[in-house]
Amino acid sequence: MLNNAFDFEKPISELEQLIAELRRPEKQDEAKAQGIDLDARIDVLESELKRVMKQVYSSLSPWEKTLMARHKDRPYTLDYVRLILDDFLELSGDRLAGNDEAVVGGPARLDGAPVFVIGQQKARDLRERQRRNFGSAHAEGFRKALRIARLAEKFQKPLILFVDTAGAAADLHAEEMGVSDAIARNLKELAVLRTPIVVIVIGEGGSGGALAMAVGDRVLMLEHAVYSVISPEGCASILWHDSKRAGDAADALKLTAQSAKELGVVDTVIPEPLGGAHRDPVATANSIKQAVSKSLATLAKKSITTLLDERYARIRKLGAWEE
Amino acid sequence: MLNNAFDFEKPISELEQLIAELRRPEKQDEAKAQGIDLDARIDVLESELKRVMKQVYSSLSPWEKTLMARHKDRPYTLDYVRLILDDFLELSGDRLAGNDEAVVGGPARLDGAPVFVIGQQKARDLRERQRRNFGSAHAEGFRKALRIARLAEKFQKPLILFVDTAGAAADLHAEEMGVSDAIARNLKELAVLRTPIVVIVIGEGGSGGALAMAVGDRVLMLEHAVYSVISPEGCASILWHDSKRAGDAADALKLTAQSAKELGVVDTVIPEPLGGAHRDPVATANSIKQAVSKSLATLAKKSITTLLDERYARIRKLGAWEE
Amino acid sequence: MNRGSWFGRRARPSRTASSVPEGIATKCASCGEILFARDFERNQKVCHKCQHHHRLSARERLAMTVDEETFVEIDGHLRSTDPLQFPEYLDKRKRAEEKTGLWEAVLTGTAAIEGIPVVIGVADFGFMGGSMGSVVGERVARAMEMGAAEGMPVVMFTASGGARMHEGLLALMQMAKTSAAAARLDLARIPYIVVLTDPTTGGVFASYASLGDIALAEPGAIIGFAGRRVGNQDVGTKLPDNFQTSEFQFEHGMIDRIVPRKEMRSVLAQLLGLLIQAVPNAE
Amino acid sequence: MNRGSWFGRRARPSRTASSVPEGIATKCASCGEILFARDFERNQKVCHKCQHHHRLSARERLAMTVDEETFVEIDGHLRSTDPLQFPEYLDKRKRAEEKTGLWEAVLTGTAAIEGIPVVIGVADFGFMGGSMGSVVGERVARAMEMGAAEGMPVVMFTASGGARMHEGLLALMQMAKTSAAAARLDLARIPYIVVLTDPTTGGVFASYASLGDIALAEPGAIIGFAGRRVGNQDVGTKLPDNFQTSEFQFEHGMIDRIVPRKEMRSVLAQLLGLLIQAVPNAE
Ligand SMILES: [Zn+2]
Ligand SMILES: [Zn+2]
Repeated sequence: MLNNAFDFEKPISELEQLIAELRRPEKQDEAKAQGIDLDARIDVLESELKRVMKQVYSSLSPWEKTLMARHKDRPYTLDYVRLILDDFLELSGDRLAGNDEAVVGGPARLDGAPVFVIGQQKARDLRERQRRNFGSAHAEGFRKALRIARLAEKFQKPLILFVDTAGAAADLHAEEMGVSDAIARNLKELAVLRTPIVVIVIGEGGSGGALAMAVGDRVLMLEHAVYSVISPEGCASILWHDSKRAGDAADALKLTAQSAKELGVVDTVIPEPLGGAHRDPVATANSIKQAVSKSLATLAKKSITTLLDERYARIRKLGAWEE
Repeated sequence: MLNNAFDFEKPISELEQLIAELRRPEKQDEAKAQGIDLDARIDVLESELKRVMKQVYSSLSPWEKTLMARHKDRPYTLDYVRLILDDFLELSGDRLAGNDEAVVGGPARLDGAPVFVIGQQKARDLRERQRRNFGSAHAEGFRKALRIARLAEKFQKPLILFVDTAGAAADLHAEEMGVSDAIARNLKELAVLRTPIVVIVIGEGGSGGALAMAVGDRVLMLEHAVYSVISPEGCASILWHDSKRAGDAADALKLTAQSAKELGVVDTVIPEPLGGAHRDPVATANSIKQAVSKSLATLAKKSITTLLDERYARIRKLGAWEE
Repeated sequence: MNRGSWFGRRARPSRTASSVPEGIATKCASCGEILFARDFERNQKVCHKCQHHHRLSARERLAMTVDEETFVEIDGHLRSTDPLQFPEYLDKRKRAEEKTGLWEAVLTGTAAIEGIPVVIGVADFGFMGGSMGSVVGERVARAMEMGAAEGMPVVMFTASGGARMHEGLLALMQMAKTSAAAARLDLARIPYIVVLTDPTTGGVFASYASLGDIALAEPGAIIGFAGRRVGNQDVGTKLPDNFQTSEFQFEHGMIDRIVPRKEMRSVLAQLLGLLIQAVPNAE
Repeated sequence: MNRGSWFGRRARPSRTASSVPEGIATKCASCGEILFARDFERNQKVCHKCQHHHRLSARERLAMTVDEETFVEIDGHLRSTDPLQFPEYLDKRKRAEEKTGLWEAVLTGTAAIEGIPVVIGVADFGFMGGSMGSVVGERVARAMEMGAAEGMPVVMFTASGGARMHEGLLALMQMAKTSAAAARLDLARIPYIVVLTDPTTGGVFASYASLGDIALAEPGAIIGFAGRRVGNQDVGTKLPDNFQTSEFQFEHGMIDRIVPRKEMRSVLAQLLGLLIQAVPNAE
């Protein structure tokens, strides 16, 4: 059953409610008494539901994808870490000034093999959301990420990066602690970090704050995740001085996984279960795990020199221009 | 003439006052009128002055040296930078959180050849002393020093470190920003920094705060500078619960340049002009310059591998133990 | 890298060398002082009264920074496309081209500063707010690659509102591209000097503008991540008066020196001279 | 390094295994709870009521950390001298030796933690406040050099008031020595794990104790640079309640995890297992 349904999911939740209604014991008893074949009707409705769902979720608009990517039931980094990895041991602190809980990371095992994982971490309940600043990292968070990335390099373990943020923190403290410098430093250091890096955009890939933890050898992206230079709301305010036209801006920004793949920013779009990752986190996690394992297996065969040359070439070709 | 004379300098300042008195025009006229050979008397007094000075300054007690090292007219890092180097361009900031003015540094030229210089900076007037926290660096200062040291490494220029601090800052902000981590990081990184490093202890070498900028291939020390694990006052309070016994503690701590050389911590003691560096900053600067140039010339001939091996061996052998 | 055919080509002169036509006065954008064009130009567009450093076009900046006749544009042939078919993008770019006489928001090339050969990049805020799209990113990256390949120091004058929205994700990726190029430049031990000018914000400040070995800035320039407007929206936070200026960033350790415009050229020359000289301790 | 003759030697047992003789109770140093010796020992000297982690001797720490019978002391033959002929130093050291059954404030050796071979160092605060003189510095440095030479991870349990005043400048130099050894250990890519225990301050916190790849700490330990007394002297500064504790340092990014004593061994084993496994991407 669908919790927190969006407008575009109304036909789905109506069908789901109908089916649930028909499945109630009283309804079943009633039908039996009247000799009606309720199961057949439910079957019909269920195949209709499947049809509608396929139709709705395969033709989500960019704005609808944005809503999906921000869905509060959508699995977050630590959900996937728990589902995909074993033995995760969270590390903390930037060894400079603080411990930013908008970023989590540490060593873990993927099918027995040690890796390092780092991700941006949103949260559901209000207190945890505040503690994690809604997944928007300050300089301390980006610097923690870089510290852990360097441990991966030192110990020659592959690095997995989960991206899920509306963007970097943009408050006074962020500016005081040099959030721009921290983002830039990550972009620079990840580009030459001497270990394989696989990035997965799992939810919101918001601007520089997302990119600061999204430089790697392979960039994967969930089917309904978004990745954008600016939020649709921000874009709409700048373009039309009307943040309510976020839907139009989302169209213009081409922020879907499918567009990101066409633009060469993303290598692989990982399909989500029908209805989105939050409908089946375990299945989603399995898909991610398979894609990550496959990428790492390919990358493990490369020498560091080849790896870094290809990583550089991958970044270097991004963009559109005429010579 | 002696300004801000210490107790042990009283015989000197009395003689100096006497000589000054005899040199007054009225005295000269008076003597001439009376046919007295004042010049001869002045000559006698001056040679006596020289004798007394030699005696006093060659037999300073450790506590007297401590006072000399802290003398407010004693030249500070930037004084020597101005006197020894050309083209100094001060750099600022740790690229993390702040710009600590207790530490100064940047590129400059020594006899035309580019070098980098970093030092702890005390100050004379009250406002500047506050701005520079009396030469006691916070984490930001040590991190600025490391940033500049890494520029020296990147551009393969030798590094000159001036040490002059009562110790690292030990307040709430220092603790919040990880001053211990910053000191430790400098000790670690300077030990393997891939460029020649010459250290000069010019005034107070106070504990870990001094050491954090005193790791190098050669450690030079001015004749009346001090270098100690703890301030004499701090030591006296711990040992005898009486900070007024600082003199006894200074004796016990063996904190003079001469002792530091005997202990193998310092390679060369640079003589100061009679009466101390502040009596003739230019002459002191010249002595420092000669010693630094000589050290750098020797170090420049070594391969980086030899340099680092010898630097490590130099640090490794420090200490006293029986096997 | 193949840049043979255009390498020696001279860039065409700027169509609008100055916003103050000869013989006419303008008002200081900061203090309102009447500034006579000739004085204003002579004073490098710095207000003689309040020292406000007015924005410069890329051409103006080059003219007062590099040795006469030494600038040779590289990669001037690169042209933006409209990969997202973004609303109004082509129109806006056309207007920017006409206004600035440039094809893009940054000029890159080789030049000499007091005789020292450098690769130089100069942003032009007049061209769509100096925003970084594919061509800006590509030019900056190629300039850095040239510096690394030829062993020439790289100097970048920045002025930008950030990544160019109209190129979407591809604009964002220029942050990664320029930073990756900066990483390689760093590994090659080539000096990289950034000069932050008014304004440098967003994705440019959060990428190649923050990666200089040395960071200089003009006084009073707006320099920050999110722009003051965004910062101001924080609930209950009192912002310092100098929030997101050169001076604020200097206090917070992000800038080496704030250098008045009239000293910039000589400071750059001094710095370059100190960083490039012969190696005293080779491997 | 020549450590042949003493390498295989077993260290003598501690003379004072516990401050609470069998069968007698003691009071919790934090909450005053009466703690019966057997329970207290079984609970690893953690108060069952307030969870206060009481200090341990080096021998106690080893016993609850490494696999039984695996600890083999190295460099146990090193003896301090009195290079400064410092007042009362020899007497103090003699008393410390008698009290702790140790020759110095740190024990180093090889051992296994859940089967994983490590080089381990354990400080003993009971020996002159865990202060670092020449022998402590030398032992720590040699332990790290052994880790680098043998490819064994290094684990250091710290507890110290800082550098040992009585050895003057030579004590200070142990900060440089241990840090230089940590630098070489790092370059050799060997895991270096620090466990900060109560108290770790001064020159030890400002050298090898801060240089771990991973920093763990026991809860509620005093950890800081200058000691709370010094910090308190600041004029007009209100210190946070948890100033200079594990929790304060964790908040300020200096510690990876605060690990209760009863979990320390398994966390160490898990961590070591994650860091030492085979290399996936060789050059
Ligand atoms: Zn003005
Ligand atoms: Zn208790």
